[in-house]
Amino acid sequence: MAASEHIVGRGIGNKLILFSVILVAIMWMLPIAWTLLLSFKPNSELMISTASAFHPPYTIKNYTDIFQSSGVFRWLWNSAVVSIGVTVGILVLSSLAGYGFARAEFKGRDIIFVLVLLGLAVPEQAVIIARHQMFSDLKMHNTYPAIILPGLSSAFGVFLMTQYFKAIPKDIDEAAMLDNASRFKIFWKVLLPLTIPAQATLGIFSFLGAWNDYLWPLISATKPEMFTITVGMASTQTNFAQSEGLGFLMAQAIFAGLPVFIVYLFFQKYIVRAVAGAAIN
Amino acid sequence: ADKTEISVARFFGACEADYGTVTDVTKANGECGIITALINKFNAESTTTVVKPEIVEWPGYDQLTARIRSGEPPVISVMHEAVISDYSSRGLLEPLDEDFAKAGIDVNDMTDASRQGVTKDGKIYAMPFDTHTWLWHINMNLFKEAGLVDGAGKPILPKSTDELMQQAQQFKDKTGKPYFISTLANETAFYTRTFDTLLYQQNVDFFADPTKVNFSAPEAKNALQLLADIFSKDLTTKNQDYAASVSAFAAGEGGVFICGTWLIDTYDQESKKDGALANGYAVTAFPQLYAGSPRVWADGHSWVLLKQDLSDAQRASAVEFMKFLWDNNYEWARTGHLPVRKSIIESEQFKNLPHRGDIASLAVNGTALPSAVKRQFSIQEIEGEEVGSAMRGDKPVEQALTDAETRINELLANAK
Amino acid sequence: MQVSSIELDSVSKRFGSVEVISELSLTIHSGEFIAFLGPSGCGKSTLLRMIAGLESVDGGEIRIGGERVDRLPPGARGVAMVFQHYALYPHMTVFDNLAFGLRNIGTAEDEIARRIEEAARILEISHLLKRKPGQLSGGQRQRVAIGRALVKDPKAYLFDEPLSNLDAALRVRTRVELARLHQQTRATTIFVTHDQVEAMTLASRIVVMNARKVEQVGTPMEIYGRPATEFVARFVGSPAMNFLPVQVNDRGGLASAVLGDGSIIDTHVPVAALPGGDLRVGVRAEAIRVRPDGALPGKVEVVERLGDRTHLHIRLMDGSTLVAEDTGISQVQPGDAVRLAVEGATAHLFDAGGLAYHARQ
Amino acid sequence: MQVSSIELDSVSKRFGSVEVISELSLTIHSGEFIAFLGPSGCGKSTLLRMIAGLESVDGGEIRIGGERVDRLPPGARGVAMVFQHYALYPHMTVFDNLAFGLRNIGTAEDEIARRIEEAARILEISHLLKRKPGQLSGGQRQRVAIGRALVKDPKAYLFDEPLSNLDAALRVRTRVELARLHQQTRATTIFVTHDQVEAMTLASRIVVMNARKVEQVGTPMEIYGRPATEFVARFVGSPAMNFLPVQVNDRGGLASAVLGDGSIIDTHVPVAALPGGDLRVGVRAEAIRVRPDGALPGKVEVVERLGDRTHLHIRLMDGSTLVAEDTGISQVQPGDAVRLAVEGATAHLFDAGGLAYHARQ
Amino acid sequence: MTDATLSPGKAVAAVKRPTGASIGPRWSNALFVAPYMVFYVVLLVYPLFKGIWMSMLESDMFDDTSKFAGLANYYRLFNDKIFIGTVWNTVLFVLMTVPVFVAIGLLLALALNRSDRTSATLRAIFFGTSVLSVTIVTIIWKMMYMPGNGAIASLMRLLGLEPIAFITTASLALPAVAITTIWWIIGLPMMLFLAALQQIPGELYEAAALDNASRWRSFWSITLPSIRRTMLVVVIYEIVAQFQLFGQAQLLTQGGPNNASRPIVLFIYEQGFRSWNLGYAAAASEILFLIMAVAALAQFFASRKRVEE
Ligand SMILES: Nc1ncnc2c1ncn2[C@@H]1O[C@H](COP(=O)(O)OP(=O)(O)OP(=O)(O)O)[C@@H](O)[C@H]1O
Ligand SMILES: Nc1ncnc2c1ncn2[C@@H]1O[C@H](COP(=O)(O)OP(=O)(O)OP(=O)(O)O)[C@@H](O)[C@H]1O
Ligand SMILES: [Mg+2]
Ligand SMILES: [Mg+2]
Repeated sequence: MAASEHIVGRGIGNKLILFSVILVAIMWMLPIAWTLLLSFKPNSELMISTASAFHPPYTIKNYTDIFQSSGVFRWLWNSAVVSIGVTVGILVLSSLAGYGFARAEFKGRDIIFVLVLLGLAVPEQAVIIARHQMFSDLKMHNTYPAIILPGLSSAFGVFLMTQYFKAIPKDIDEAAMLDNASRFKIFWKVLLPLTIPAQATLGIFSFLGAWNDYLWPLISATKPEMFTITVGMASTQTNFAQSEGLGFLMAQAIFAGLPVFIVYLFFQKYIVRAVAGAAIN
Repeated sequence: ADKTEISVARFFGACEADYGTVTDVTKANGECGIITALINKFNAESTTTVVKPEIVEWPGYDQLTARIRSGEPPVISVMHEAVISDYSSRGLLEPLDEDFAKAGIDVNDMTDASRQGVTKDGKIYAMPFDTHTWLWHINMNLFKEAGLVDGAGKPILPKSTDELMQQAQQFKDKTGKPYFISTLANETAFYTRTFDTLLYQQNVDFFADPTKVNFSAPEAKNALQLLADIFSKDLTTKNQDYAASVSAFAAGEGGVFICGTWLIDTYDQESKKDGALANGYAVTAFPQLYAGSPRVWADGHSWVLLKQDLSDAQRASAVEFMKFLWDNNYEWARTGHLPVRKSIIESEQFKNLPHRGDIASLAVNGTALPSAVKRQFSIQEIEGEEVGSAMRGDKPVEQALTDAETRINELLANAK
Repeated sequence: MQVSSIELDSVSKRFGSVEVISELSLTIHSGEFIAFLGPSGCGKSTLLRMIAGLESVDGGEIRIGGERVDRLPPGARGVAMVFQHYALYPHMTVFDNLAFGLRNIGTAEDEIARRIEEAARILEISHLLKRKPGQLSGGQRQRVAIGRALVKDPKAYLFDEPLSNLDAALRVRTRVELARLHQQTRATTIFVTHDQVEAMTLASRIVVMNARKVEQVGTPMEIYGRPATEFVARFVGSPAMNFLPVQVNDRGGLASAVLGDGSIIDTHVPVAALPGGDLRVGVRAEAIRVRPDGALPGKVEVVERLGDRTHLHIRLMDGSTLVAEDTGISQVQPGDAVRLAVEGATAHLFDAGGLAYHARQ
Repeated sequence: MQVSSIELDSVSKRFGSVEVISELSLTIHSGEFIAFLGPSGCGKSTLLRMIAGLESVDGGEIRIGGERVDRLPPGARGVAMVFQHYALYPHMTVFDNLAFGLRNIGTAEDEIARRIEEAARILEISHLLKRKPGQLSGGQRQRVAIGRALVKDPKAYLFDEPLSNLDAALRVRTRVELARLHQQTRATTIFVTHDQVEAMTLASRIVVMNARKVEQVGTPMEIYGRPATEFVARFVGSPAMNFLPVQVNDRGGLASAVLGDGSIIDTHVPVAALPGGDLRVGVRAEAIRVRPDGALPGKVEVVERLGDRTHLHIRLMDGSTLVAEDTGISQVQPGDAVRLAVEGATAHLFDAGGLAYHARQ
Repeated sequence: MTDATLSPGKAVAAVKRPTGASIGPRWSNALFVAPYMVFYVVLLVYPLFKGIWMSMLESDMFDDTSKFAGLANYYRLFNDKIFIGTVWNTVLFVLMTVPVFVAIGLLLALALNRSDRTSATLRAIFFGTSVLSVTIVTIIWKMMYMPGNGAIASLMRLLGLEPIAFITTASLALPAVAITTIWWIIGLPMMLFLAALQQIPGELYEAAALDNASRWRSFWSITLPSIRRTMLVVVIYEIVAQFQLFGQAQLLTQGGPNNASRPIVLFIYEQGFRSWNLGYAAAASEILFLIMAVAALAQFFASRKRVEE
């Protein structure tokens, strides 16, 4: 407990707790360590037994193979396009709508806002069949828009941004009104720059959500060249791959997990803040 | 000139890393290697067509469905013969009789099983690629240890269920290892295929009415009980998924691996190396345990042309590719699958492949469900689930059979 | 400079069913420094914001410089406002903060630069123009906020508790600066505060508000010296005025107040003006001194030493308490029995309704 | 009642590499009301929390009632603390808040009830015992927080700015109540504040802190009347003391200070004690009066009317400014030229290092 | 958008210079929410109603003729042992995971609610797995669970124990999916609890320390009551999230063995894309939606209660 850190007489207890958590954390990392270890083993050895993972020979062939062959690059690219598309889209729409719901009055606004909030209760799976039919009828599957657009209907971002805009002191808008700024100018020049922390939060959530989305891309992106990394990795997890190319599969998993993990390490501070912020709302 | 590009969806795994540039098919091994090399070869040789392979998850029908619905199916897809009718009956596949005639694919050269497999409502809807069946991979080194090898160096195999139990027990006593290695985990193929085989052997016609399954025969109970006994008496490895069982056999963890034709080549290669299978690999048709028939479960891979707005050039290219595969059917048979051309089965070249003599009978005895039965994949899935739960003792045998019946019949009742 | 008068003509405002301003009329002359003083929630900010156009007006009229403005958007009214929390644009530099409003009305950049330079010079923030608000101290932000108003050359300045965010020392300094600024510009200014010291020290006239209405409008000395009501008397001045119930006798036309214990305070309030009913005398602490010859006996309960003065909390014989003032070097201790002399000349009388009666001027 | 003395013996504290308390020694007598006074960040809270056991001590010793406590956990030290934000347990009723500490040491329930009843009576919160803190006003919470300390019958009370969260009026009232409470209980009390008025009015002795050290320890009148350093002189008293650079002449053993314009202030500071180098005279506003015969000419810039007094901000001939006091009914206007009389008896002299020199007592 | 389209310009005529925004409602303000509303209506509201309509049809994915069937699909669902099984599995899964998310999440948060570097690193470790996608997580855990060659099996053999066959034993498959899920996203509840803990004023703990409260007492009397609301949020959020179990089950166990780990969403997916029973799948979706809506409603009321408190 942060608060009791200084309190006299609590030191030893704190150390004990920390020590046990370190033990748990080591256990937590075991699966990844195991995967990493396997990824450096030749496939043929693993076909007989994974016990060989604990002794040489080790090889980086599994990784170099990725560069030669697999669709992983294309899938990573697709994931990047989709995730960025979703993120940008959500940021634009949610910022505009959040400002609207928080600050720009019009008749019926509050009712519409409640209706949007109800949308938070609709799980994607509940509309996935109908959505798939819609995009089929429009012949839009296997395109970036098809993978991106459904993500933009999420009410979460609007909710978050509305809360955030509401939390900005109203006197800033009022000062801008007295400064003769128009509605859009107040939004664009005065308030939007203040929401950058919220944009970061929402952006991170949206990006991770889109990057890791599975069900929708699974049924919408059915051409291998349109697979996202998530779907692509799923397509390689077959029995055949496990029996004959285990090391390669592990290398692919590590490799595919790397970009977003690096993003995570880079933005960790913001991500943590984002989650914490979400908790308080 | 520009070549016409056609997309070909297939499973069999990805192995561009090893075979990405191999065009000499004879240098390739295994399903993945051979199909990859075949396509490379085609692309290298064809002057008019480029095949763009699209590797999908096995069996990939969920995504194929979604893809057809999205209006952008691949031009050609690999498809199990068991599921062709589901697609053909909805007009999702192109009939190919005329194309084959034009291209010079002689349908009369097709084996009976494969020809039946791709013919629905009197039309041919696919180019058959192989027949694969259920058989026994045998670790001769362990068999020897268990005293189950005869003077001719052939494995001693059971001829009845009693013999089976007895020999399996003997094996276990002698080697300390289970007789069977089976894929009991994570997929249902083992259960369905083995159970079907045992029913065929007893001449049970459980799909007399293609809209209703019937497992009420006592023979069905016998067969299922046999599986349950094998399990409960620890005569098989347990809890292994496909990958685990494949490697378990290679590592010599049991005597018999009940699996498919496609592993023959893989294990044959293995037997040439040091290890548990060194000089000790044999393969045999599923031994006849009942006094009925030697029939055995079978299915086949085939290539279908999906209905869509195809240009003439594309269609021609598609047929050109199919013809190429037809011509190279022997190469595919090297995986262990049975060829679909009589001429190849009879050829010396094929017969000279390792172990092929031992399994030649399968080309005749391989049996599929009647093609009028819809939703065969789903049926097999349900059947496997129920058989599996009975075999593992999660459910009483009779309960499992009635459950399977109701579930399958309910499925068929709602299937269009 | 374009200074204007501001007239409120029976202005009303309700939030939902609650009326917060009711038929309020007030005229603010051109160049005046007016303070709205009152307790929290009495409607000061609301009234100010109505003038600025940040709240709609439910009834009545507002005129600035004679022009009716209550239907105009805030930007069109030509007033500038300084907010309690400054409301600086946090992501803009100080220069851009000052320039924003001018740019919005299309002022030429060189004119903007000129005006900002001038304002920055007056407010001594020239060296801060490149910083962002986050890099400024509270007092500096305060000045920037004022600067933002200054550059617009508005018809009137509106301040909503601009000092309440500053620490005590800075508040005092800024108060002095504001006074100086107003002396220089002579701009019409409305200043909202609930701190009577601020109102007293800054305003030329104070509007004391309570609940939905105006209690008194007057100069600081009128408010302090001749509070119109008990509310004003209690609200203005620290410590608060002492109130004691009294009987009144006529002593040569002036009221002589008799306390509960019989001691007498000779006020200068004309007896003729007084109504019947209960009356209380109101006396400020500085008019009550400890004297050996004082008429009023009491017991010291608490001694508050402020350095230059000492406040004595004294319990009278009848149990009521009052606060008297003594010098900084007072020797009085808690528990001492003392006698108090009350200066009757500055005493006021209040009737049951809280209305005040003062000595003739 | 178990009141104890508190001794700090060259106590030190560092946060990381920053030393916030350095070798500080102090003795607080049993029953004293001590205020720690100083600007924000000077280490007042840290010192208080070290006494309470909420911060560890890096060096030195703390003794309460003679027993060394600096290794004991907070609960074992027998002190009670009232926090700035009250730190009431929000989900417990007032009763349970008061009972929590007693229950933790296994006090019998009837004894707990008795003590709480007693404390509630003293603090007039008997009717609130069933409420939760969220349902109380600021002042009521304040009293509950004090009650929580009271029921424990501690060896000493520690208050960390307990009034700073209250509004002005309530602050004044609570101040008086605290004083009354201490008069009743006579418990050893340490009171942290940065408000000099609070410190002056409440404490029997004040510890003025600055940076990591104690500037002066003394009674309020010593601190106000004889500040040990320039820091104390500036920090205590409002408006702040006026400082003017002077030359000093000897006038019968006492220092006669000559201002820049030649006018003279006759201080009572013995000249013998003074060091060489630059000196400044320090005079409080109330010692500077407007008089027609005053020696010091100046021009009034700002007039601040406080009702009972008026502060005049005056610019002297040499450009320096000072604040003088006038009566509440002062007629002085901004811009007036005035002459000021400085009362030399209460003037102090300060050397270049900020050390003060006072009149002989 | 230019300024002109959005500023009402009512009083422009009266004053020469352009004026800014005014207070009060304006139709033009609706332009801010319009873009989002288009997506919302087209991609969420419309499919929702279309789904409800589809659930009342008997329709096949590739059959253009679908006929109205009323509530037949629902009737069939309630008699479908597999579907009931999936509902039960999903509920079981929720029961297995949510308490663990709360308990472990809170424990970790309590232990790591400190400001030193070690704690920051540990927080990063526990949260780090959450950024991996479900496919990678399942690949990793398959390697843990693999009956013969998996890490757990190897480890148990090393300890001389008979390996537990997690994903292949009916009774253990769902727990295996649950363990994977917990490993994957324990970071989120941990972070939510951390945020809540940081909201608790440190003074409260200090007051308790002065009140002689033990660590344990402080936890029960201060920490727990103070994070009640977050606890509720976490519980409801996790219930909603875990009810939507799909990827882990599909990739790790394919719903098996013997349907023991088949969740509702997998059922929907398979009915739709394997069995082509669109109406039936849509009906199952609506049941899921109903369950979710109840949970969301609970959340709404829970958060409202807080406001009133
Ligand atoms: N937007 C609003 N909706 C409803 N009631 C409001 C609103 N704004 C203010 N009020 C109410 O109107 C009354 C007057 O508020 P106002 O802000 O004008 O008071 P104030 O005198 O400025 O107080 P303070 O000194 O606390 O700033 C208060 O009772 C307040 O609760
Ligand atoms: N936990 C801490 N870690 C690091 N520095 C701290 C910590 N607590 C206090 N400090 C620093 O120690 C110094 C003294 O802090 P302290 O809180 O004692 O000041 P204070 O006199 O009580 O001020 P205030 O009047 O603002 O409460 C400050 O500079 C502060 O920044
Ligand atoms: Mg206000
Ligand atoms: Mg402090």
